[in-house]
Amino acid sequence: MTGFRLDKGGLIDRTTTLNFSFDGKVFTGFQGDTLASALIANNVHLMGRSFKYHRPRGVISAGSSEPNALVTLREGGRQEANTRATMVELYDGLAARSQNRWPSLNFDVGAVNSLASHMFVAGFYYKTFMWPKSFWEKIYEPLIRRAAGLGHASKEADPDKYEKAYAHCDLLIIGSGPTGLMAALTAARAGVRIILADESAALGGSLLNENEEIDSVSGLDWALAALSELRSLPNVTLMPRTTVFGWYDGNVFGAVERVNDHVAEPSPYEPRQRYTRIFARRAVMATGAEERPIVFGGNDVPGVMLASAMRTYANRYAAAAGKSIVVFTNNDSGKRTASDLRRAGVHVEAIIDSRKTAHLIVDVKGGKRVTGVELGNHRSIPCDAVAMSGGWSPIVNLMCHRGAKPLWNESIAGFVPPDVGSAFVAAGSAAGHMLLSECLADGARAGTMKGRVPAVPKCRDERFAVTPLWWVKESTGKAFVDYQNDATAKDLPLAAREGYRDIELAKRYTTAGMATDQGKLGNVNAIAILADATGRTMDQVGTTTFRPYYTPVSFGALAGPFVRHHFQPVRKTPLHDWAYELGATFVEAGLWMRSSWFPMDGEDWLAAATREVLATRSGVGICDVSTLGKIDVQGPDATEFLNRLYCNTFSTLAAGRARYGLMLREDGIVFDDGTTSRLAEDHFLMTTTTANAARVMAHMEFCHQAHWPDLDVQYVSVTEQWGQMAIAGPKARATLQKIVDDITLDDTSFPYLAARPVSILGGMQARLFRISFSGEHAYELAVPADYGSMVARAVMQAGQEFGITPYGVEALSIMRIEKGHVAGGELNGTTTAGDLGLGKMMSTKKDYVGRMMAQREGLQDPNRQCVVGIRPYDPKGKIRSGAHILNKGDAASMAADQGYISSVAWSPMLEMWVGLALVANGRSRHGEIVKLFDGIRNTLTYGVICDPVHYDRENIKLHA
Amino acid sequence: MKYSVFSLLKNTLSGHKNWAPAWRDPEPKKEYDVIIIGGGGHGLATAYYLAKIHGITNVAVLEKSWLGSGNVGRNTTIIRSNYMLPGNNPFYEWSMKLWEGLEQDFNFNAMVSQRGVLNLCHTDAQRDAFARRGNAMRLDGVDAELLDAQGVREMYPFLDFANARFPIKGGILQRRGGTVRHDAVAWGYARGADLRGVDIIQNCEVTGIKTNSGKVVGVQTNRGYIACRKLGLAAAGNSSEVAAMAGLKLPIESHVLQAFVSEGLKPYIDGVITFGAGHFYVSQSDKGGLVFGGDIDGYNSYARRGNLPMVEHVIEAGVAMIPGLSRVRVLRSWGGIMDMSMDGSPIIDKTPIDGLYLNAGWCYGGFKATPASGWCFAHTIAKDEPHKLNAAYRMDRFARGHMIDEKGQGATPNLH
Amino acid sequence: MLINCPHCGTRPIEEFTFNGDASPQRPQSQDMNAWYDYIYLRHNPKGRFDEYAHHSSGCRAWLVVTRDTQTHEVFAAVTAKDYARERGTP
Amino acid sequence: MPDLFIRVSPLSDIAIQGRFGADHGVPGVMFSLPAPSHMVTVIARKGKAKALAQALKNFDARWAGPDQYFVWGEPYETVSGKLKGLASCSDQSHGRVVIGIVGPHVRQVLAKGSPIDFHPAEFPVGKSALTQMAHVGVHVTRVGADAFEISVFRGFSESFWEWITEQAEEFGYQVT
Ligand SMILES: Cc1cc2nc3c(=O)[nH]c(=O)nc-3n(C[C@H](O)[C@H](O)[C@H](O)COP(=O)(O)OP(=O)(O)OC[C@H]3O[C@@H](n4cnc5c(N)ncnc54)[C@H](O)[C@@H]3O)c2cc1C
Ligand SMILES: NC(=O)c1ccc[n+]([C@@H]2O[C@H](COP(=O)([O-])OP(=O)(O)OC[C@H]3O[C@@H](n4cnc5c(N)ncnc54)[C@H](O)[C@@H]3O)[C@@H](O)[C@H]2O)c1
Ligand SMILES: Cc1cc2nc3c(=O)[nH]c(=O)nc-3n(C[C@H](O)[C@H](O)[C@H](O)COP(=O)(O)O)c2cc1C
Ligand SMILES: [Zn+2]
Repeated sequence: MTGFRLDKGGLIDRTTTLNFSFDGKVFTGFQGDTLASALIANNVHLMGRSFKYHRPRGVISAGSSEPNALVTLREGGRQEANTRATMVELYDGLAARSQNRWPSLNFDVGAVNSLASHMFVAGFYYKTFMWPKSFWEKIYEPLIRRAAGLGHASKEADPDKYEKAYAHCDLLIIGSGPTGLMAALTAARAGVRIILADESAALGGSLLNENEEIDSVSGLDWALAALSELRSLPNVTLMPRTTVFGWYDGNVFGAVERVNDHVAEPSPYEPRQRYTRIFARRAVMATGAEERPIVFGGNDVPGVMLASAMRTYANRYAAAAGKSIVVFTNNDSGKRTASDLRRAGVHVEAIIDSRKTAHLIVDVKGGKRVTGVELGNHRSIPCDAVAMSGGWSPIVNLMCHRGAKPLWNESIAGFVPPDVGSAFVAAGSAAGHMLLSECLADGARAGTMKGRVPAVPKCRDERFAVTPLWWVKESTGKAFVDYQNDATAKDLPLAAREGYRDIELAKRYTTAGMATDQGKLGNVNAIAILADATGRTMDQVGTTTFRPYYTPVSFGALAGPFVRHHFQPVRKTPLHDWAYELGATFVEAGLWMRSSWFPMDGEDWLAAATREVLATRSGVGICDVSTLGKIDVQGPDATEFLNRLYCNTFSTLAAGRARYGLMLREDGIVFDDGTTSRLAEDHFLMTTTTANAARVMAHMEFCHQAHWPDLDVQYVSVTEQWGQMAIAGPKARATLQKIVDDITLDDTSFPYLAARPVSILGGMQARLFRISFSGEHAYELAVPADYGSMVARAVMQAGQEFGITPYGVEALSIMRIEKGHVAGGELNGTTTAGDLGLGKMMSTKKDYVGRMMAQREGLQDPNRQCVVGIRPYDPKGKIRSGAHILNKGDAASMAADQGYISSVAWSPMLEMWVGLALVANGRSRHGEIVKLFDGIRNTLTYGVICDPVHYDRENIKLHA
Repeated sequence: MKYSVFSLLKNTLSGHKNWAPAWRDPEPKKEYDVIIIGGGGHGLATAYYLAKIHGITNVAVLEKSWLGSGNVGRNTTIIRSNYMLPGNNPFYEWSMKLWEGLEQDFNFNAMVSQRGVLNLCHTDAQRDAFARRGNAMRLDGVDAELLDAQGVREMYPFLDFANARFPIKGGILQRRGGTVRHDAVAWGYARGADLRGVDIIQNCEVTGIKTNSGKVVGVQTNRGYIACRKLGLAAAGNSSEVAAMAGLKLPIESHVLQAFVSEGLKPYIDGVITFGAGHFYVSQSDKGGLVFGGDIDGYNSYARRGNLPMVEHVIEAGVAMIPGLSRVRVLRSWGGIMDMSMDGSPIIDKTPIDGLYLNAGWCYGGFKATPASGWCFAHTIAKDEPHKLNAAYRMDRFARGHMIDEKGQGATPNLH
Repeated sequence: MLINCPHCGTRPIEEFTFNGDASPQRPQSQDMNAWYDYIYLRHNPKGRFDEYAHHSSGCRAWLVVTRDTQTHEVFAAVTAKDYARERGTP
Repeated sequence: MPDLFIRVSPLSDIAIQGRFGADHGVPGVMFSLPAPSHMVTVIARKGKAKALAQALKNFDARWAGPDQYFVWGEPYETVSGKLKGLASCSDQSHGRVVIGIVGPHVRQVLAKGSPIDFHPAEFPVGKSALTQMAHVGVHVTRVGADAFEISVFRGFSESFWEWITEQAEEFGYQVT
């Protein structure tokens, strides 16, 4: 063997050499390598530093349970921290950096922590850093925070795409080892729809890593044959590089496919990762078993690794972990390891099998690389790597995600999965079967949906027997249970001594099992040591709670394409194009984009809105009001339905007329308002506020279906069918007159609150409503949406001679405040009809939603805050929404609070700031001078309470 | 044993063999003056203040599982006192004041960290609401600042200012808000209460409440009957279940709220940020994990786990707020059972049953309340009448129509 | 969690909006206590539970879903209309 | 109503014809915008569900909820006239935008948005469903072995178009 790359064997493509770098140093590897295997082949073992003591750490595993070999990959928006070197497929140009060290991995100042390590025991933080008080936030905590953490995350946006998807199958098989493959073959041949998912880059599971024999061919060849058969079947979906991260209610599984992490940059058309929700009728957990470390002195020195990992590096990656190996085991896999390594030409110095000798490893020599081991009998053996096997733990995680706890099985010395019913079953080593023949048989059983289980191929079995050895107590060196979090064997008895005896408390006190590997390697050892320290059995101690995610999942995958401006869909009105042409500034209103103001050369929003108001009130303005919810309500019982929904009466509304309606919640608080028009005897058009449109619809559906299922009423949202524009101002009528066909818009033929179909522009069927939010003589014109912009342009044309001006929601809101009309600021989910000055609307003659609870004392209390107008005491002064109102003489305190300002506007008509406020017993306080407390903006001014209607109280303009 | 630099050194030298247990593991006595159901933050704090302030030490805290296994041990650790409606701020501000002296008070480092809580706003209406709230805070003597977009950008330049679906218009900042190490709160109060003679009894589930002619006389537990003169319920998510044992029906629904932690990272987010255009809040733990959460799943639940739709909502909002999170990985998610009340505000009150007291309805805001809740509940139990700080949290407010509904959602618990 | 909508077939909860306990019934009477109970008080059981669910991203029918609040197992789903007709007025 | 006036689809200047995304030879899917026609929401009156279903046999009616349909191709006036007394009708011709999608990868594209299992055994030709994709409510009908028609609220159509075409990029798509 030259160097540490074996001359032959392995599933690597030696014809494709890849260059990569680690901490700036350049190396080469082969296609098929992982970053870890390539580094090992280059004799690099020091790959990281531990969390607390910053101890040098090397790779322990060959898979997703890796706690130590965490690196940072890529740059800028693609920078990704804490990536397991064991799961990174090597690609040309890969640049990896080590973490949690300063200034360098080789020389890390943080390592001084290990000098004080005798003090840094579990729970140490809770007992100190309390004096002097101020020091915690200023000194201690910043230090701790800087020392803690692993890699650095990027603060730039990720240039790559992510996708979400759903998948459906009769049988989901998680894990593609012999068990999974056998299950897949069985089910696929029976013709059911299956998905076979495996987190590894290549399907085949342990058959890719071990020397097995099935059907008198190598395990590998058997797997490849099985896979090509599966690939040929239409009812089979194979998902390599796909981690099933969680099991959820309804047999829904969450999975993430690393579509393009094995290349430097994804194609622009493909996602980096894809998150899939798999709906499985049945699922098989064929996730295999995890080898455990043994807890002994120096078990974290680079060069100490799991025996199965060392075999995998040799067999699958043709990489030798060392030149001279000591094997430390408590089970039969020692022999297998030795023979595999010898076959690979690696010298095995000694096999220390705890079942055969009392002289165990008490310490491992070497700092950044193993140089030898020391046994209990003080004999030391030189070596450059140690293969350890503390037994095997079935990978039960997924099956425990919905609360069931695994059970201890003495004979395999591991926790086996609970029975969670037939929709999700465990098979193979995940179910505790450690022999290949059992795995194949179990896989076939699990893959059989109905009928008898087919025969399975013959195979060679490796013996499996284990005698637990958890912790070499005589260890002289530090013995780690949780590598990444630096939890040592001694921490657990200490936690128990201090009262943290429950495994959950011990976990939190020592942080064992809380690192990025979630204790895949360490938890069972921790449980055993705690059991020993507290004289309990494994079952009595039990496991901590298994939770998603089986391995950590990127935010990007779970967010999918819904990021940045795609976070939520954009909703545009039928008049959007028209407003856009006129240079409107748009504002988000829920999902809608609404035209907010129409700036002319250099105007700011206030100047523009002011001009729009003046033009509207003196001439005519046009505004897009399409976002108001519109609900078509029809049927013989439509009237009755509306009578029950609104607090005021609709049965008395004549066809062709509109009426303002107020809806309460069942608890008596105001829910929503809007005008509803009667188009025909049994046909109404209800309008809602923009904000509540969806909620009102759901409310109607609820009331109808859950309370009054026998009402003969039908309703559907027609919001999107109509482009609707308000045309307001003294010249509104004249403007409209020019576009309506054969109808004169005078007060007799089209009076205030008329609501009728009209024909416009020579034949377009539209609807016209004479209603007003602005307080002007105004109309709302509704036209089929695809004509919206066109009609708006036509109205502009018609109004040109009157100087028609487009106005946006800012001007709209100024005008409604001038008129004292309530809106969002006042309809805030805590106000009653009385508070809004609409108490008279509440009918006493009928039942309606909210009627009873509105009668509660607290909702009738005369001292409730109700809507008033508010103005600055100094007419030139300013008032602001959110300011609180205090009695003139009172000092600032909540006890003296009288209410607050809910809406304000600069009134172009009054040329001063005016607003609406909610003030205790306000209606009887018009004219009172009050203090306006706006401490958050450091102002304290005076204001005058007044009638909410600031402008045209007599409604002369409305009826003009 | 008092925790100090000296005790730490002393024990280090003796190989940490001599640390005394943080609390005893006593057998239940036959009878107690006061029994508290629930060994969570509120129950333990109540016992602590009963002993410390009211000198009532013949007290037992009965916890059905392990100490702090409930919401105190699974929350996102945010503390603040930034409320809007009368009655709330004085209570939460008192809680904040207690937090500020807590560690010295109970001699346990709970890592109280006033890193600042920033709520973002994305519309003018939201800004106005923040102004109203901020002024209410100022009127109550609580610190509050209104930031414009620039002010936010200076604190957190890596939020999405460039390409957001809902632009950040500003925010409201309470600098004295922050985070506290959740488990340590339970442990600190437990240790403090234990030192003062309180029996903390784990793995002791209350299965029945015994009353005699309208008065509480004791509780049935899986460890036998225990008599008491007064009984305080602090069972959070299980409040309805426990109250039902005394024949009470509460204005509460139980819902699951999920929380999340990312892989450990070097310092990334200094304070607490909450998003205003989707439900998302985040801070970074001293260990380096980003601790974050969002809304409850929405369906009634007693299972301490949620489902994927809310996971996606939360993470979509997270990346919308901080695009750089895209490549960060979420490590673990879990759930806790929220006692969602009908107006989003809590209840600390006597009940129609003599000697029975109720502490419930915390929704997802009860961790920050822990000290004041314990303090007020202890007072209410000891004096048999509410303190003025919890005077607004009466049970009859719903019947009388005096709801404290900060969100204006009405009697719809899953919207609070 | 999957719900079998009588109109749409099996759909995941992301298509539904929940609205709590379905057992309280809107009182016909004017009795304030009955109303207070209906609006504010909940049995909030641990276990089997009838719950209003709106298929808001599907057929828009309100359903009553019978579900275990501890295991989240879904036993049945009927339309709110049938549920209401079934039990009649109080 | 006869279209005297030119209807402007919100996608008119966004759905550009041509070939986009990856190029693996034949496009994975093809998108089309079926010419704007008529669509009427039809909801059965109480007790008239069966009669309505019967009457609708002579229409292109697609299930759209309990006792509710979208009737395609005939104007509101005609439909409501013919169904008088049986159903309440509301014109949605302008309220919804229809997108046609066809091709070998159509199921994969739809699976990126909707939780519905579109396997032919579960979702045969002629079946309609209401569901959501990318936070948008959609009505989907299978009109062929690998052909579907999807309609969304007009206001969302632009966002939805951006999303669904992006989902097709990996297969390559054609807009006709
Ligand atoms: C995910 C999540 C995030 C949160 N985030 C925050 C936040 O950021 N800020 C904030 O202020 N609040 C937050 N909260 C809310 C806060 O955690 C709770 O309101 C608060 O902890 C409840 O009080 P507690 O600590 O006493 O409850 P718990 O810790 O739940 O205590 C109740 C105890 O009662 C026990 N019990 C129940 N029934 C019985 C019985 N029959 N017999 C004996 N014992 C019983 C339970 O086992 C439990 O230990 C969050 C909650 C969750 C779940
Ligand atoms: N040497 C020993 O002592 C020993 C001990 C135990 C097992 N074994 C052998 O190991 C083999 C076990 O076969 P098997 O098929 O049961 O398991 P396996 O280990 O061969 O395959 C399990 C597969 O599941 C995948 N996986 C695990 N969790 C996953 C997740 N959440 N998402 C996606 N993929 C996931 C893994 O990547 C792996 O490829 C048998 O041959 C058995 O004899 C040997
Ligand atoms: C503030 C906070 C920080 C956490 N940090 C971690 C962590 O770093 N690693 C970890 O594995 N779990 C962490 N957790 C989650 C806990 O492991 C555990 O999941 C949670 O307390 C709920 O308990 P349960 O999962 O046992 O039910 C954290 C929890 C909280 C509340
Ligand atoms: Zn449905």
